[in-house]
Amino acid sequence: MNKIISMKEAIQEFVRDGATLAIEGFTGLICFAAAHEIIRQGRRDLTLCRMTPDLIYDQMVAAGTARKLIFSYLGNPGVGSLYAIRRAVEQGIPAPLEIEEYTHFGMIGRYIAGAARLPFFPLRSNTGSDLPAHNPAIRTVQSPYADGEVISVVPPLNPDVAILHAPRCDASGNTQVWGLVGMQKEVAFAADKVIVVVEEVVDERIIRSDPNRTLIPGLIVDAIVVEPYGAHPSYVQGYYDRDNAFYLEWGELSKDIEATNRWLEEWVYGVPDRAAYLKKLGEETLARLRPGQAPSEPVNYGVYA
Amino acid sequence: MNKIISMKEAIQEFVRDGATLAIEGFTGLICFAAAHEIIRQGRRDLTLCRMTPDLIYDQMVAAGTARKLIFSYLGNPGVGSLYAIRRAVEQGIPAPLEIEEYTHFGMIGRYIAGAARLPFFPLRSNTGSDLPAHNPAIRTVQSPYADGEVISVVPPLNPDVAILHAPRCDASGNTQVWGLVGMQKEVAFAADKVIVVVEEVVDERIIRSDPNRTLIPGLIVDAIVVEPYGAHPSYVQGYYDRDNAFYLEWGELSKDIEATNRWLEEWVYGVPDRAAYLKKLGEETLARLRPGQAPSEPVNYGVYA
Amino acid sequence: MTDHAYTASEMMIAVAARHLAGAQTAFVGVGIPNIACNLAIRTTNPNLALIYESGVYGAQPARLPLSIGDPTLVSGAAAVMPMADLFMYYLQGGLVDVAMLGAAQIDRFGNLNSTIVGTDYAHPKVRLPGSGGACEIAINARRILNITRLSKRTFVEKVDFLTSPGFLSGRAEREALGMPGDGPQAVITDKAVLDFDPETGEMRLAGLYPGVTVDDVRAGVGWDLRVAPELATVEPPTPEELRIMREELDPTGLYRA
Amino acid sequence: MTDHAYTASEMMIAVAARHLAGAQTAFVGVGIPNIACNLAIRTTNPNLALIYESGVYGAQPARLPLSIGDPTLVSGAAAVMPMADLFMYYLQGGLVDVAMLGAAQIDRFGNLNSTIVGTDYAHPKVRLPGSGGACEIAINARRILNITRLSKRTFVEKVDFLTSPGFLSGRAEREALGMPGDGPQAVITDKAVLDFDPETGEMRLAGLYPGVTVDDVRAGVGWDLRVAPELATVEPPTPEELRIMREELDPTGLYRA
Repeated sequence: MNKIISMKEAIQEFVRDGATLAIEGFTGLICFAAAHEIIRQGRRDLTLCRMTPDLIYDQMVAAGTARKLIFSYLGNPGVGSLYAIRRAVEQGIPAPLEIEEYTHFGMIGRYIAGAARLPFFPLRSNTGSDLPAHNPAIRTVQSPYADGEVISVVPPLNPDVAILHAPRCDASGNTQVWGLVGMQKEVAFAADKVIVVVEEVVDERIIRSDPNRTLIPGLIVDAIVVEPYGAHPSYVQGYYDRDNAFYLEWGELSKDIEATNRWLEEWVYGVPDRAAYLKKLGEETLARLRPGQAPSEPVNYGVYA
Repeated sequence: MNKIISMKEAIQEFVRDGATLAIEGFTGLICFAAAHEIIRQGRRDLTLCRMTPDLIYDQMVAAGTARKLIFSYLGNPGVGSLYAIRRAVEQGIPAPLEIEEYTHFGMIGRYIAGAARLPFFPLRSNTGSDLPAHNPAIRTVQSPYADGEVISVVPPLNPDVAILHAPRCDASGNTQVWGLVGMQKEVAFAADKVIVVVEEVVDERIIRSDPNRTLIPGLIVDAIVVEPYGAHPSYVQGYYDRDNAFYLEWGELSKDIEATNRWLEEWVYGVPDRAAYLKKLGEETLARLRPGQAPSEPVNYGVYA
Repeated sequence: MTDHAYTASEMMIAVAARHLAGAQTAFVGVGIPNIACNLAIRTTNPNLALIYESGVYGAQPARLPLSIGDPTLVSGAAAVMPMADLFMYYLQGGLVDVAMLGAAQIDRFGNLNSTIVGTDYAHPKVRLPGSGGACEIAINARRILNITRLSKRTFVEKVDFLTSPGFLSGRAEREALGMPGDGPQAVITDKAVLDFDPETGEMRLAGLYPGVTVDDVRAGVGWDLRVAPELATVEPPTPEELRIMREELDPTGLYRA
Repeated sequence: MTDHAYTASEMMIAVAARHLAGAQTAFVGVGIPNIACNLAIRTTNPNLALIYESGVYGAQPARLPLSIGDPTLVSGAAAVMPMADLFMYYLQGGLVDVAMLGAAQIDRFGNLNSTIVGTDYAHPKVRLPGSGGACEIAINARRILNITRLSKRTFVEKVDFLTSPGFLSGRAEREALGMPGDGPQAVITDKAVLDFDPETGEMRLAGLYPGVTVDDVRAGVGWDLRVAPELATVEPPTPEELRIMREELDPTGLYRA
């Protein structure tokens, strides 16, 4: 069975209106290519899950794809606010946005519980905070051991679809990640359907030369999309840098609703696919983002015949 | 601060009579060198924790070091029984051995809870089994969510000392593992003191060339012992093979208490340290166990300056 | 032994391999289950993915492993992971279709004992290995195959110690506890295949091996074994199955006896 | 600015670095906390190990990172791990000695608000980023340093929304909840250092920067700020501290203003 399909096909087949969707990746490995295709295909009423909604969900909310946001940190990392999401939350523009808010560790616990089919995950957080009063899904459990401690718990989160960017996988979807691995593994196991978007598909032999580096097994991967630079303006360790200039630029332009819409018009609706986006971005920008070589030292797995 | 000390010093300083000790490693990375030194130093009344007590604890129990065993699978993997432990449990020879028994997942949950300072860890196991009736530490918690499901829980396990074998670390104790990683990470974080025993100490530059491969940070490592072949007759992926012949041999000789004691006399008490053990084992055996080369393909981390 | 003769082990392996048809993943131990999985990959189920308790997915072993932690399972595998991931995300996460379990005792409702012989836990007649991962496998894997030779010592009305739940006192009890897996599917023995009544969950004789009678089977079972309404005859290993086992999977005959 | 002059930011960074003396590990964000940690490594605490929320231990960044997820933090680090490990084993596991937190509001007992301005959660005047990891950091890290400029908008008697617990209504309440960390230790501002009464947990003026009066500080605090019995004067940045900041840590002056 060939799992490798185009981004257009992947979004058409797996992301339905009203779906609960997680495009994860902490600072890096954020699949903007998928978000832009979802916007182009006009998806509506999505429930968007991410620890850090980042620019990717700011753009998706600005484009009207979302009904609800499940998150733990609503900022433009290192820059400031996410203005499109703030407009939706504060003023209902372009539409009201329901929010369900956790702490980082709370979101992590939700993904772990979802991946491990646990009814809840216990964690030392939330206690003393006002958050549980505004989110009834954050509850407590009493320890059955001597101290009888009361500990905070969060419920499982099982997205309908997870879209996860990664540097490389083989044709079966065995996916390897280095650099910040964030919550990619836990989200993949928690989701019903998994789309892996990679910089490159490599020979199975390369993946199998280092099985400890495989983070997501092909077993749970439903589709593979090959989309080089698909995480821009976020980054892929060793492939390209974070486009910090764009994060700063978005921090300014997104303050203005017209400028935001013009940007979407030009960079999302105005291009048919990622290849066209990259062409428009230009080789100069891509060259600026290309890092030098810092190869890992190999290890010996040994031949045991 | 120099963390690199001899095995003799490490055991003298960190393993006290009556201590709760975990020498972990699933099939591979089992530090027999440490066990033999503990036997030689005459430690008594230890509480020994391991998912699979394996030959290492069979030998330690035969030598009278243990008061109690916390475990989940009491077998000689692929071979049969652990006869010394059976003698202790069934007949109190050489001394009665208290046992505290879990399932594999139960032991894993205990280490995770210990490492994460959780009062308990929930898991879908134990239900319907007779084990909870014989181990009051296995309890239940009711989910505070809609289904009100009752789920099994286990309490944290925090050994006083963990001794963990690994292929390599740097002088700070940043330790990298490939092959079966078992529970090495969770045990390390759960223990008060951590001794890492490695095949080789490598330059910090090698470790830092591949930070995703670091399983145990130097931050929690109290001592480093350099002991090549220190896991024999278990194995270290890429360094040497499991000595299956010895596992089979022990399966026979350990049936007889005299033969067991003779073996201890010859191979543990009769040698001053691991170097002498290896010399006695002979180059022919070591050569037989040496695998061929199967190097991992390198990845690029990138220079971001 | 002529070319057409076969051993009880070979029959058990062939039957087990046929039971793996259609499964996406198998949770596998070494020995007979390992050979059965690899026979299935070469016959009934080329896409079967093997998951080892030691934390290996998609192994391509270069030799027959002695233990589930053999380094030959690691080299060239698709993924190697912490055991915590294996138990939490693969097994409890519901990704294991079939698991094969053995035991010292199995009872009328497929409950397994691998903990003690005798009824005094503190002073057992024989101390067995205990659960290992068997209890959570029995609870979480979609279906369980048992591979066990018939004997009244093994097939007992009630296990001395319930290590790994089958249907407990019957399907109703297992269902009431909401266990994720469907429980035992079949017991593959050296004389017959046993299955479980779809209503009650009681073990019953489902298929006889060539030349075996109902009484032969009952002689190895410690309770009054019922017979399924449609008692089948199980086909012996085909020449091709035998060839693969003998030439490729177990050339030294370690598991043939 | 002459050689001996220094900015408020430089003073805050120097003071924060001094507070890191003796810590084994710091949980660190970008910006001023990042520079403070790196100044500490070059002055008061050469062995300080940095832990980033993004899952990096022992980073050796080749450039000043814009975010805690900057790829320059990964290349050459001692360890990079899943965020689950970071939160479970490092933070909740008790391995973080000091963490630096900022907030839009901080109250009399060191409680922090980074969630909303206004009191209606569903319709906030300003929607702030929320907790991120701040709530669990405030609960689990051994001690918390706040780095915040004085202003009545920020230093409020009671936070609009309690995102991250300080001493709640006082030390007794925090202690009753059995939180692993000891809570806020100091608030480093642009005019003074504030600490917390060892009995009550109430914030108080502990040290004045050169040329600042008690009234100057009180003008930036939204309640009647108490003064510690022994009010210290905080030393300005040394020439060496200034040199390191200006030449090595922030050569472009991004965080000098």
